[in-house]
Amino acid sequence: MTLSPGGSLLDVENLSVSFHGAVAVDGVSFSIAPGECLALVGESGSGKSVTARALVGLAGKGAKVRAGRLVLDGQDLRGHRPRDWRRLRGRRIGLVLQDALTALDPLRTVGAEVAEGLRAHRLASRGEVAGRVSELLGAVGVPNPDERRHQYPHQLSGGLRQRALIAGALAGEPELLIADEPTTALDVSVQARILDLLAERRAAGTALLLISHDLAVVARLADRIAVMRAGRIVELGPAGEVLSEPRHPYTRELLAAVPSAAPRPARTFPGSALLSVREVGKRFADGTAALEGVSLEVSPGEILGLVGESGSGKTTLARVALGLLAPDGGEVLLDGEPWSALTERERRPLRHRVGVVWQDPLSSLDPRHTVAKLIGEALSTRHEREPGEARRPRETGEVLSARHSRGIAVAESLAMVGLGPELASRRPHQLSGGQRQRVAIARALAVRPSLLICDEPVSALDVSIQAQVLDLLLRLRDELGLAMLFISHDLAVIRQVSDRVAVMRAGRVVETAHAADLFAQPRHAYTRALLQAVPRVA
Amino acid sequence: MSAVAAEVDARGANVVAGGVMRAGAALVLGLLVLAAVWPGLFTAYSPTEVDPALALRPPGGGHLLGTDQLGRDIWTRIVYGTRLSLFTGLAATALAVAGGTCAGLLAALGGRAADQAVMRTADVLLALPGMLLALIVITVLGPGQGSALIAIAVSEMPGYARMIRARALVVRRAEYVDAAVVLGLPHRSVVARHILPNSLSPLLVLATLGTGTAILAGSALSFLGLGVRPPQPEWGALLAEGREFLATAWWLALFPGLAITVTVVAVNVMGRHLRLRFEGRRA
Amino acid sequence: GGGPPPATSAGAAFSFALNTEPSCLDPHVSIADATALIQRGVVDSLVSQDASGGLHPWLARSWRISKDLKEYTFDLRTDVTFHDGAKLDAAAVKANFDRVVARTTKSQYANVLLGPYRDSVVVDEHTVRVRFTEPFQPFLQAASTAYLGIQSPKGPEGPRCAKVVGSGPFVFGSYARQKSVTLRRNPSYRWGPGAAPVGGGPAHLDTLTFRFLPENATRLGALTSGQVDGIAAVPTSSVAALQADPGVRLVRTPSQGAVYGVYLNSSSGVFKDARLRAAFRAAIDVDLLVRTTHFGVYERAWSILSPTTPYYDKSVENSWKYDPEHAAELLDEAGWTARDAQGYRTKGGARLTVRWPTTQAQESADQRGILAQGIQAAVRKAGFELVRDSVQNGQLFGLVQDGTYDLYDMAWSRADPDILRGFLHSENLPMAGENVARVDDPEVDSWLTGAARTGDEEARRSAYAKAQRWAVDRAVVVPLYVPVQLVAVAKAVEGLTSDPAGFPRFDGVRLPR
Amino acid sequence: MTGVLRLVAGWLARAAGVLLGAATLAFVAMQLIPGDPARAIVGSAPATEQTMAAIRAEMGLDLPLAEQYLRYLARLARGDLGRSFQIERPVAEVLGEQVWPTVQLAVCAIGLALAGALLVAVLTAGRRGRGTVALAELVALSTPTFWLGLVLLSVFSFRLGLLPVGDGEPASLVLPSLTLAVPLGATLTQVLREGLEHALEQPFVTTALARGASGAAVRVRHALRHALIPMVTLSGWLLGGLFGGAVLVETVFARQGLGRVTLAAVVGRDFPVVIAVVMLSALVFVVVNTLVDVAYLLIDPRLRPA
Ligand SMILES: Nc1ncnc2c1ncn2[C@@H]1O[C@H](COP(=O)(O)OP(=O)(O)OP(=O)(O)O)[C@@H](O)[C@H]1O
Ligand SMILES: Nc1ncnc2c1ncn2[C@@H]1O[C@H](COP(=O)(O)OP(=O)(O)OP(=O)(O)O)[C@@H](O)[C@H]1O
Ligand SMILES: [Mg+2]
Ligand SMILES: [Mg+2]
Repeated sequence: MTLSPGGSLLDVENLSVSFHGAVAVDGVSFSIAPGECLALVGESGSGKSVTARALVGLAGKGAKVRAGRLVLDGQDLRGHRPRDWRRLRGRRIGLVLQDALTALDPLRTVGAEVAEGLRAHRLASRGEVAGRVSELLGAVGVPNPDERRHQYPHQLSGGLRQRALIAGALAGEPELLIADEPTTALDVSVQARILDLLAERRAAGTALLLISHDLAVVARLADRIAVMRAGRIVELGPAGEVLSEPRHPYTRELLAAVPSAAPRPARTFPGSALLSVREVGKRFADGTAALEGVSLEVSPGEILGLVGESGSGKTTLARVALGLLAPDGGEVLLDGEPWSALTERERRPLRHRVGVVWQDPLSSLDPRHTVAKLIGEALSTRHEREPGEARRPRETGEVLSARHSRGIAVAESLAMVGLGPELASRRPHQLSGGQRQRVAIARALAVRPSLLICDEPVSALDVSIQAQVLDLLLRLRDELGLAMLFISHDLAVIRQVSDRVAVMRAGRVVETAHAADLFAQPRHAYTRALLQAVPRVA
Repeated sequence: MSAVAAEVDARGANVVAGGVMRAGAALVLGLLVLAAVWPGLFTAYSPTEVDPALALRPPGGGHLLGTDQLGRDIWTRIVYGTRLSLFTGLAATALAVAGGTCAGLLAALGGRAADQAVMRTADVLLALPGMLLALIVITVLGPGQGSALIAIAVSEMPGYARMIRARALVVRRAEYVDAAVVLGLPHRSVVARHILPNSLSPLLVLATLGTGTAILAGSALSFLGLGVRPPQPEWGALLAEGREFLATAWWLALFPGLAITVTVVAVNVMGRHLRLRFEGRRA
Repeated sequence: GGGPPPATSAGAAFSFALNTEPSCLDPHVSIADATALIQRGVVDSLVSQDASGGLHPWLARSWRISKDLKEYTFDLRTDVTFHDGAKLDAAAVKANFDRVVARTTKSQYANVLLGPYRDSVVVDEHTVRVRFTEPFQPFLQAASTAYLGIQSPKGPEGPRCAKVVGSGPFVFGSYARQKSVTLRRNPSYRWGPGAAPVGGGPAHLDTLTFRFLPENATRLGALTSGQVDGIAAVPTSSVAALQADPGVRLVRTPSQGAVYGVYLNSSSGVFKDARLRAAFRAAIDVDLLVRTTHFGVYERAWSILSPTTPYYDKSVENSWKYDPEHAAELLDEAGWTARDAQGYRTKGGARLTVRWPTTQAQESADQRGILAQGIQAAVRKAGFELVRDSVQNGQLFGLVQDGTYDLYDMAWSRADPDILRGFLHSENLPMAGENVARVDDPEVDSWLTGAARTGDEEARRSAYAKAQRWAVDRAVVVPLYVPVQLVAVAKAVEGLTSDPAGFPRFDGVRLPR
Repeated sequence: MTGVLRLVAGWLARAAGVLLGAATLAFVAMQLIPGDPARAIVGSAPATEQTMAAIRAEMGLDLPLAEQYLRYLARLARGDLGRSFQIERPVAEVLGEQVWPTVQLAVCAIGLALAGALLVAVLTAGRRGRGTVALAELVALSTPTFWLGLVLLSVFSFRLGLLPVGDGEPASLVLPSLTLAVPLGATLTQVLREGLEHALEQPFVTTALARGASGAAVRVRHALRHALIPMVTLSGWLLGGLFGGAVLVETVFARQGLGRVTLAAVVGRDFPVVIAVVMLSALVFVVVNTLVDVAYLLIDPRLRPA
């Protein structure tokens, strides 16, 4: 499996890591040449981060690390003592941890964090440190580095924090930089800038181990790609080959999951709008104007995609449309009738017409209840509405005891989202991410809504599961004739599902168009910028 | 293959120790509950029967832990005291949790005015040391077991109220609560099924630890002569009686003190365990 | 007359630990024993009393008592100077007694000692006449106590209750609450009572410090580790240990006055019935209980008066005894025949419950709480439910005034049998005095009034004997033990004496170096 | 700058609120006491109905409740705490004498507890054997203060005669402050260590290690600051614990101090003293809490006003 190009910087053979007997990394072998970029991709939990951390001796508490060969530039790292590791870290191998939000100490200035590597390896005298830090920050594209270095992480945007983190890793001028999911938490546009920065470093001769779960992200940068699954590397080869002629079925699956299908054919939806949002404004108590004069319409059976960068007001709009948040101005109509203007008491009998699916399935399911109870609760509101129908299973028409019929109804709901009845007795934390989101969808559908509002329903999920859930939603749309307001920051996802797309920025809808038109001829400058930043496979 | 780095897992070692400790704590608590319910199971003597002829026997012989000044068996008095000490701790905590929950939910869900009223009151109560609050309550109600119980409950209540409120505010904004609202569930079922249980469960874990504190507080009040009254064999009261004899009959003050310590340690071990488990699951 | 000043060791400092701290240090105001104990060295009295009850001149060189016992005329010494420089004269004495009875003084005890006080008359510069509205025999003895000690007419500066200016061998120095009171030697003292050990001259000690150490263990530890030279209120449980300690000497002085006993409310509740009172008393094995709780240090008591009090009636001894069968008979006879599930006797469905309210302070003193628990257990066997509620001082007083109690315990030291008047005379029902047994019997009243109005020894003896006998026959009291003032001092301490009430006196104390 | 002003204004408002609340609480408590307040003032002394009426008039007990309340607040605002019923002296004086010994005790105890906690926590956080240390701490904080005091007293003072009892000499401060410090220190150690261990598991620590920082540097430069936050948060609790401990320790060791004065006042229902202690505690709380807020700002830049 291993390709061994001449003169490699790092050679790993048969690396295994286990935690209390649980194997996280299982016999991984690869090598990296100077100035090369090796990408490590794979689904969540496949062992990417553990592999990366094992390379600097920080595999984690309780980790047992074994390797047949672990050589950095001719030096065997096996048997390194803590002091040896310390000398190597930051100086020869730099590591950028997965989450820039928590990887910087919130109580220390950015400057102090970046300087840590300089101090630890005595690379700058006391007087030189400040200058070097500014230089480093400038080099990774932080504007005004002399001011920024006195700031604390919370005063920096996500992109700047990620840059500061990279600056800290580069302080010791390591030959190898390991970047663990450097762009996951970021907007597409910021993502692109970070990837550019890494490309620069590689061009300057730094070898790069780039880790991501997203094939599209690594496609831009990687010379070679290693695909990991369940602790093993299932495929390793030059980037072009892996992307165009994947050999392993898992790689093919990963590639297939990357949403690239053409936008849906334009359909027209006659009749009056199901949901109309009219000139809605919302300002929060702290003065944030989250929504300003937003207008949208969703027709029955239509999927309206809503995109926009983080903080543009998408979730706020969803909450207003759901009647969870009262707008300051404008109004929301449901089927031509007042909706946002109603009191909660008046709205309650109508609530079954609108369902919701949130981003994080775990936090949208009460952790204390079983699946059966969660769905049963939703069913119960329907039973109150349609008492006769509920007791009668579809096939037989026979009237059953309440409890029995409830069990059957729950099983039916689960079946609709492709889950077996055996899950009914589990609690949310006993389910996988995909299963959880399916349960959340089943619950939303149990009340038979005509409109489903989905706020980033797939962004917490792995690519492969993402595709399954999207398929499910589309199928349900076709079967049940659901209308959807579909929110995502991921243009590829939006493109795959939407009939029409609305683009939000800073609380305003800047453009609304049919999906095909929007992706072919974006009119608004912001939309164009968004589209350009999207990473693409090959 | 050779080991590159093998870090010793301190946590693993702890888990073993934790298991042993937990088993010990569970055993102690089990015995305590048994002693509280059927004290007769552990001793043949009466806790209040006086026999001056047997006064101040040292430990050993027929009297495992010796006898007190009126010839009462110390072991028996401690066994019978279990009920009083545990009862004070549990009842005071239950009272504090119940009151704190009502106040906290009122503050979190009852609108601005209720929130202000409840929280400002809680602020004032939290500003005063628990012991001082307890003493004020006793100034009002006079000494006695009932007042000691209420005094401890009052001094712990504001803390619980504040916790419940904070938690309820978080839970109220949780997506699963929004989801329940969107389903069209009536307000009271949203509160009863989702907000209350999820706000309460972390509190119940903390209440276990609170019970330990309450037992200590109860025995302190008895020691000061403000709580359970002799001849009731409450542990703090036994200690108060025994301290006269520190120099001459050490067993009078030693064993009740040990009983308190062992009980509170056991309660704390269990409480911590529950907390770890709870927080572990949430994380 | 003053003797020659004895040689004193320079810088001699003596510290003595007390178990209680009085809330007020002014003996005119306070009722506390500790106040009298501390101020005995600071204030002098008109007369002094010796251990056998004899009365001697002190600030008064001599006195005359009118036939009707209503007027006492004192001839004062002319050479006495208060610590603030004021001279002792008749006006000063008058000012003192007037102050005691003034409402603003809020006297708790000294006014009671003055009884039916009418006024004082300045006869001449050094002659004062104290007049009463009724014959009042106990006055001289009362005048010998520190409570009626003569303070400077100028009075102290600063807060009341904190400092006292007298003419005694010690000058009030400083006071730190919850910590200590310090007295200094009065070098110009010449007018001590003739009987006093120093022969009337100044004290030996330079400073005398009273420390307040309420915890028994702490107080004992302070003595055995040498941090203080002496302690009061040695707990009976430690007597044996202290006796074995070669560095310590134990001084025991039986108190005069009323013994420690439980009084039964004979005017309401179940104890209105004399049979129930007798049954209650017979159910208690006082001998065994006192021996156990006090390790044989205290003697059991038979009468209200302690054996060393003048006119103690020895014939009451062994006139009653522990007899559970007799108790049962009496209870059956009185109709309390049934028993309930807990084993308490009942009559007509009502349980035989008696209430004995107490305060925390009362209970923690001198093992009284333990003793009460012993009584509780003993009478339980006879079928009484004895309920001890812990109440606060004010409440207790309210209960006593309203008569809503069945039992009340106390002891009272005073070296005069007139104390019986307080306990048994109807004019002293709790509103005004300490007749907590609520005895209201004209015959008893006449004995006690008569005794107070006559100077005739025999008449007094027989009247007091009858009263003591009556109290025992009617079982209005269960006398428990005879309190003993237990003081322990370091072996080296010499010259410690005690006053008739049993309290230590320090004017003769010497610390040989 | 306005941010800072707003912050200070907030502190002052909170202080005023807590003090007013404490005063009101004390007033309400006084009204709740069953029976006649005049009776309680007289205490155990015999008194006629006239005396009682005079006292009522003197104390304003015969006025309407609202007026009593306002007068009471006005008196407190003037700093007039009234006279103790029991001791018949101005309350301010009575408390004034007792503050210093309690402060001495508290300062020594906190010092001991903090020093011990810092030492033990930093040395044991995340290391082997901390299970045993943790058990010892658990036992320490589960031990009743009064019992610990008695045991120490009987061993060191009585048996071994090493340390004096009562107060006066500085040496007599050793055992009481130790008694008070043991449970306090044990709790602080646990909180501190938990904070340290939590901080040591944070990604920023891994980042620091990945830059080549040493273990000790990480402990001191990163983790300790984070661990201080929960400690500082605890100071309110610490204060409460100190007071409760002082009541018991002063009783057991027969020391002068506020704790014992309070206890005596409670037993004797000496309201003016109880009220004064309540106000004093509230004041101390307010001051300490403001200091805590300042400490937060120093430790955590995220909380600083923009
Ligand atoms: N400190 C640890 N203790 C125990 N198990 C661990 C530890 N760190 C990681 N694991 C386990 O090792 C496996 C691999 O984890 P790793 O973090 O490498 O996944 P990943 O591929 O980086 O996933 P993601 O894309 O979610 O970051 C997972 O099952 C994880 O639960
Ligand atoms: N409860 C709130 N109080 C104050 N400001 C809020 C609140 N909720 C949201 N905001 C602010 O309103 C703006 C819009 O937030 P919103 O959550 O709608 O964004 P979003 O488009 O959903 O972003 P994301 O993609 O990150 O989910 C943001 O600036 C946010 O900080
Ligand atoms: Mg990872
Ligand atoms: Mg959002």
